[in-house]
Amino acid sequence: MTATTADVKDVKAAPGRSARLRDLGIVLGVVLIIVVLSVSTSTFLTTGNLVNLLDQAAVVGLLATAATLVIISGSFDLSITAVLALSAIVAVAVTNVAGVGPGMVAGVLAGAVLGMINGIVVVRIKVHSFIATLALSIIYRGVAVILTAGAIVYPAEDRATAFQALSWPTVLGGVTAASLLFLLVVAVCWIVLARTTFGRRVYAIGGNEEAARLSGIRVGQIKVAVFAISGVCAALGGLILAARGGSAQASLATGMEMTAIAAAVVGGTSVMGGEGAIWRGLIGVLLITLIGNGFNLLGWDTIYQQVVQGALILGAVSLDRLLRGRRS
Amino acid sequence: MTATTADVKDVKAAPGRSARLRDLGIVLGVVLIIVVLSVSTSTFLTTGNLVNLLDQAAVVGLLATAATLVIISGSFDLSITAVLALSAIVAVAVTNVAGVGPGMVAGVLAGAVLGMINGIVVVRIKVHSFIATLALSIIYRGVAVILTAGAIVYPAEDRATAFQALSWPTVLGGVTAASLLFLLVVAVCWIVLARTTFGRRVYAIGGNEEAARLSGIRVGQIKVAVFAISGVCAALGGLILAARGGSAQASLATGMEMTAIAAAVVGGTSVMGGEGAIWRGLIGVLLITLIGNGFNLLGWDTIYQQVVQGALILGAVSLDRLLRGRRS
Amino acid sequence: MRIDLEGFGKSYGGVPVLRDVSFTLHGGRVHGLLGENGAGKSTLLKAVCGAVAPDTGRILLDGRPITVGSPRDALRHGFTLISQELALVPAMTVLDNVYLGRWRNRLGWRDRRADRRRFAELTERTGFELDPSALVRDLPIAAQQQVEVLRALASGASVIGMDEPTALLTQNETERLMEVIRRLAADGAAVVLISHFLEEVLSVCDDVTVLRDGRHIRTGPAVEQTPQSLVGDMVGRPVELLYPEPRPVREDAPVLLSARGLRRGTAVRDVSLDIRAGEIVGIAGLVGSGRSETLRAIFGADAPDAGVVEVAGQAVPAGSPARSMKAGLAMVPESRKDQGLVLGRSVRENVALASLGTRQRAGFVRGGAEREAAGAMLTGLDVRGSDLGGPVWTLSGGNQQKVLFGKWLMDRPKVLMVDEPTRGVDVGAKGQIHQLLVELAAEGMAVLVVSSEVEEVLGLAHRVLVMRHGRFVGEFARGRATPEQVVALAFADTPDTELPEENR
Amino acid sequence: APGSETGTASTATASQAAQDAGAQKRIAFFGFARANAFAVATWNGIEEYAKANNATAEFFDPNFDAQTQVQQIQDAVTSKRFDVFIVQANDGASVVPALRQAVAAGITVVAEFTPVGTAYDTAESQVPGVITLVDVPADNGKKLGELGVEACRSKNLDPCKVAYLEGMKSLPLDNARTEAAVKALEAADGVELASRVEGGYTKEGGRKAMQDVLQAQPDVNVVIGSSQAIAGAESVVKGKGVLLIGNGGSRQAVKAVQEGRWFATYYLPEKSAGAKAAELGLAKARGQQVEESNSETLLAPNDGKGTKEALAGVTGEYDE
Ligand SMILES: Nc1ncnc2c1ncn2[C@@H]1O[C@H](COP(=O)(O)OP(=O)(O)OP(=O)(O)O)[C@@H](O)[C@H]1O
Ligand SMILES: Nc1ncnc2c1ncn2[C@@H]1O[C@H](COP(=O)(O)OP(=O)(O)OP(=O)(O)O)[C@@H](O)[C@H]1O
Ligand SMILES: O[C@@H]1[C@H](O)[C@H](O)CO[C@H]1O
Ligand SMILES: [Mg+2]
Ligand SMILES: [Mg+2]
Repeated sequence: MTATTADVKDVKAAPGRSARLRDLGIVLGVVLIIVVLSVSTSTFLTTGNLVNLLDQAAVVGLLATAATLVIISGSFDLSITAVLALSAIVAVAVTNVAGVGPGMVAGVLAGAVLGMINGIVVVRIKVHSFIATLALSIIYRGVAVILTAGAIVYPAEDRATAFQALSWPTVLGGVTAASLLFLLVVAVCWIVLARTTFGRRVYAIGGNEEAARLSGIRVGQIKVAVFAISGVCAALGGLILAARGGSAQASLATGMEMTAIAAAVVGGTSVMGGEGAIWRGLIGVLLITLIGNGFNLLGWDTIYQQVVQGALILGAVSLDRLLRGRRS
Repeated sequence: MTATTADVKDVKAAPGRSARLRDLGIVLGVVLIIVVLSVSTSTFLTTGNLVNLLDQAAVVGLLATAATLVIISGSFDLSITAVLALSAIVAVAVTNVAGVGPGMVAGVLAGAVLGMINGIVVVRIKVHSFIATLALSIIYRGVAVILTAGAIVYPAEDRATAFQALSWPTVLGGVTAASLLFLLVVAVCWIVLARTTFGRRVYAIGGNEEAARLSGIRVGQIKVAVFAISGVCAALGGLILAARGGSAQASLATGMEMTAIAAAVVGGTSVMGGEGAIWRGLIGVLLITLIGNGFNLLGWDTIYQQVVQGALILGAVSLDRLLRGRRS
Repeated sequence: MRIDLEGFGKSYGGVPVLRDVSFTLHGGRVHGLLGENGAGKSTLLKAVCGAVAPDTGRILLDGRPITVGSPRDALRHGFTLISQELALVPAMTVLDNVYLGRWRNRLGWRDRRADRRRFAELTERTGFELDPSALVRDLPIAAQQQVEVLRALASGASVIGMDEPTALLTQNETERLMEVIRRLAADGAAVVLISHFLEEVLSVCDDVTVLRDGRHIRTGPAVEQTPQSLVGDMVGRPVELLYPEPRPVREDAPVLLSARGLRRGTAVRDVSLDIRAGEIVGIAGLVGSGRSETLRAIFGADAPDAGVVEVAGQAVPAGSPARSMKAGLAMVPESRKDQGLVLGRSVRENVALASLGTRQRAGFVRGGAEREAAGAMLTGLDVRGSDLGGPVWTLSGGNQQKVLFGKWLMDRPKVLMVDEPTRGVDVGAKGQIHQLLVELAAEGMAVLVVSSEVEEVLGLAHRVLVMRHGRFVGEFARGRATPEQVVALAFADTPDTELPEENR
Repeated sequence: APGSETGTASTATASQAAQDAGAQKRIAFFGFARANAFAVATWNGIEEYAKANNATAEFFDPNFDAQTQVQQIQDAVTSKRFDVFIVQANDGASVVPALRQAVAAGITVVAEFTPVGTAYDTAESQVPGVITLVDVPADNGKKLGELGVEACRSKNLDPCKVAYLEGMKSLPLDNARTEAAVKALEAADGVELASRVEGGYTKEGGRKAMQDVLQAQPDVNVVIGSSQAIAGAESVVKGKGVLLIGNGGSRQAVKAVQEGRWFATYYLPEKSAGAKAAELGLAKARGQQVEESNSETLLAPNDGKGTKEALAGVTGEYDE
């Protein structure tokens, strides 16, 4: 009996620490870029720029958080930006009827409901989430067009200022309310995923849905909840965009879902599900935002921007991959 | 309790046949739409319209074929439309230097080479194909912008007509050369996938890469080949678009990769890999093209178009799902 | 406690796999469930535990009918299942898997420490030594099997179905599990045990039920049965239960497989071996002793850190299964689900997969030839159940194993390495596989067998190597060792002075 | 070769058109997207004009997708339900073959806003038989550049640092516009093009670009970009005395100029342009002679250069 134990012990020689460090390959990539930018520009490491960076990252960051969560649970949510647009429109409409507070609440509720619809379609009809959320996103954008007749919608004159509250800088060094909201949501999602049994269930479902089901986990309910959270994150993104622009429209944030998913995956969350972390999505967003920011600060010819952007993303991901090593 | 149970089973139909039939759920959906359109419009079932339909399906069809192949092999190729654009630009450039024939060949070769680069990055650096091809597609588009300086490029005056040959109608009832090329490529890919040892290996890798590797399949080589074929299909799509427009530009077919992937998946190819068929991709393309075509012919208020479109896609996929039944 | 199973029936695609099966389980008793591969054992147990929906059938718990629509329902009634195909979350830790979905929490917050405490008690009780923070996907498959067992125990269920839990365990782990089972029964639980090891069943079970072709054949006290009588019920005719005698190796037989100084990490530390044409060599050892890793290193599934492999005198390039196969090596891997089969593809495609090159014309698969060759192979191995065109995952576990085995015999290799070749295979078919291995050797193949069943290794091989800590620590010629001696050597807890520092 | 039959087809149509002049006509509008306020303004102009002139109109929504738009044009030819096409092309090069088909089928085609073809420096029709009412990108860019120079001069800034927020780097139309703007700026003495970044067509994009520009060039004097991007930039440069120039004539842009928050905007009355396109199309379909090549700036005050004086009394015709 001791022999088996010995086997286990001597083979598993302290992998913990080094594995942890190796997991941080992508962080290394981001740190490298930060160092380069700090050294080569005088403007990068200014409070102003950092406040900007955070503000720029807020909406994609919320969407990437949603994407990370859903991907970990083993699904895809391609509808996040459609949900974002529709929720923002709902928020404006309700603001006009009942005031800014109810408008915001209605926007968030709309996000939750649309997310639940996604979840229910995926769970009930068992259509793969990739295609289900794609079809639903077409529907949501269509509904948004119908609701607005294709026009831009605004909160009434007297409510316009309050409606834009999320875009205001706060006393915290000028960091915008949107940035704070973003950080808050990320913190909550991070903790929920890493520390609660709900979070564990999400990982279990993403890692092996059948095993989860056999262990009595209510797979359907958890999935619907995950999509609902995704919808709420998207709606919050919509509120921020609407606050910044002082308006909403059906085409809001078109195409940004791919950036968000890319950020999630760039950060190191596995598209196969069951692995990843919210902070990884954040790192991905940071990387993508940084590259754009750096380019603009450096004043390089924008004609090379895309090539460099793609190459940096590939480089960072490769570094991550190499450090983490392969698994068979 | 003895007799009843036994009876239930014997009543059921033979398994093989009904399983095959159940696989055709999505076909049923498409047939339904065709019947409805034939009955409710006088224009749908005209040669002209069918010729158009085929022509419209050609480029997405080529891309969906590429997507289906890559997805079956267990990967994703998000770079197909970037490859399409870059290949088309190469074709124009080489046409101007060396003539239309060499230009076309160069375009196809460019597609093959770009595809191989995709494959090599995925195989060597072991970055997940989703993110690798996304980053590479940004690079390819960037290269296209650099090559064209962001402008439209055309073949020289005297070669312009020949360059557009693919867009001409042929003697076969006015079906365009592009349509014929598309049908040819589909037929070849279909046969390769369904009948050759290469096809078998592709399915095996997509279904269980480790098992495939341990069965002596050279996984890396096959993957690179699959991406190369995907690149060639994309390049052919690029040649068709360039022929139609008589020019090429860096933004050609932006976003169409999602339509192509959607078509592949709508047709019933599993995003998990190892399952699916070229004809399924075709059915998906047909479905999506038909919905658009029908809408355009029927003259319904287009404000509802997106909602109906999304709903029809969801409906067809659900039908497919319900008929095929679930798998534990 | 009394559980009446009444009228269970299930068919797939119109083919019945369970026909009106009824019998009764009792709390405090261990109930063996026996039958050939594909007899319907797993299906029955899954139906009872809510994992599949039966077409007919109901459960009476102490006379009251209960509804079991899902695994969750089943758990609520105290039913749990250790499934034959491991159902674990590979990317999660052992601890997470053992308490999957039932983690201790305070208001939703995970209480990992409480789970660790529970885990310590559990391993204390079972004697299974597992690192709770190891990722399941890094564990050898036998250790994964132990995780499944722990999970079932952790659920605190009173009706526990165990579907071939010992198929992968070595003798001493099996014995520990048997003790655990006896204790569970003593505490009042009803345990259903599916196993193809008849001695094991007879030693631990109070009652046995035999299924054949989905039909209930008999239920009765185990003491009235012998292995022979059980086999008679299962197969419907008497069957020989002896190991076939391998033909002696010819004096002048050439060495077909030669490995020198193989090393890979800490799992394979210094392995050298020679196998001659016609020779069957067995490797015995404990879980994690490095047997599978040795086979993988020889085959090139993993690239070794050092060492050379030669087949028939020709060096084999390291680290490439494709090149190893070209040189004449073949390996039946230990995990059919992860390494062996493409579950979603058809039986025929799977059998043909490792030998596609031999039945092609200009790159095209010769369909007729393939159908014929695959059909012959599968008939020879007695694979039953579904048509060749159906996906391989619809086959019963034992039949899947036969498909896997068949895949590697389609091209006659020079050297055949088999890792747990009869895992989950029924007695009859097991005999056939043994017979086949002996015949293949007689035809001049070199055969290397790894099995956790010491009897199997001893019964088949000309020579048995015992492995410990990634090294061979002893060798027995045929007939020169008892199972007890082999196990003792595999266990010998001599301080291993050669262990490098960093591995302590 | 395709297109050669155009001549005969259009004469045949002309006589037929003469016959049913005065009969009800049907217009198909192929706009950028239903979810685009600019396209909806065009649509409103078309619809109103059609209603008032014995015609019906339908909006085909490609949702910004160039290839979908091509299919819609093809299908509309097939459906034989329309006499007039008004095409606001997402990609001027892609729609050419489909428009040739339409012309060949005897349909009157008006290219609105986007030049159809591959030349972005002319209002001349590039497809035989197609009437144009376009905003020539090169002219547009030139005027933006000139407005930039005017802005510099208005404050006697020398040197004067200008930031240009480009549309999208991958769109040839945008690049043609940018090139012309840059040329006009660089031609002026004392004007320095300090920054060129992608600003895109959303407030979000403009805001982000502006934040970065300000970090790199804190002393920028003039910023030029799409009206949406400039609206986004405005919140970032508030109170910094930066002169803003937008490209686009939305109500918000016009109001910003009138209130002095922006220096100027390139103004086109888009709803009127829709009506004008309908007018041109219906007239031709009814057998009347119309001017083949038209620049949209004809409809605008001061050739589109929307300074405070030029825009006095003007309200924009769409929201953004
Ligand atoms: N999902 C399914 N679809 C079709 N056939 C199935 C399915 N599941 C099981 N079967 C068939 O049901 C029969 C009984 O299978 P089961 O797994 O119950 O056998 P078993 O007695 O457990 O065999 P083994 O000893 O090999 O594990 C087999 O013929 C198998 O092919
Ligand atoms: N209980 C355990 N916990 C964690 N890792 C283990 C354990 N046992 C073995 N290992 C791992 O297994 C590897 C060697 O196992 P291998 O699969 O070669 O053993 P084996 O003798 O074939 O046993 P098995 O019967 O499990 O196949 C070692 O590298 C080690 O990582
Ligand atoms: O600014 C204008 C518009 O607002 C329109 O959305 C498209 O073209 C741009 O030039
Ligand atoms: Mg079984
Ligand atoms: Mg092993």
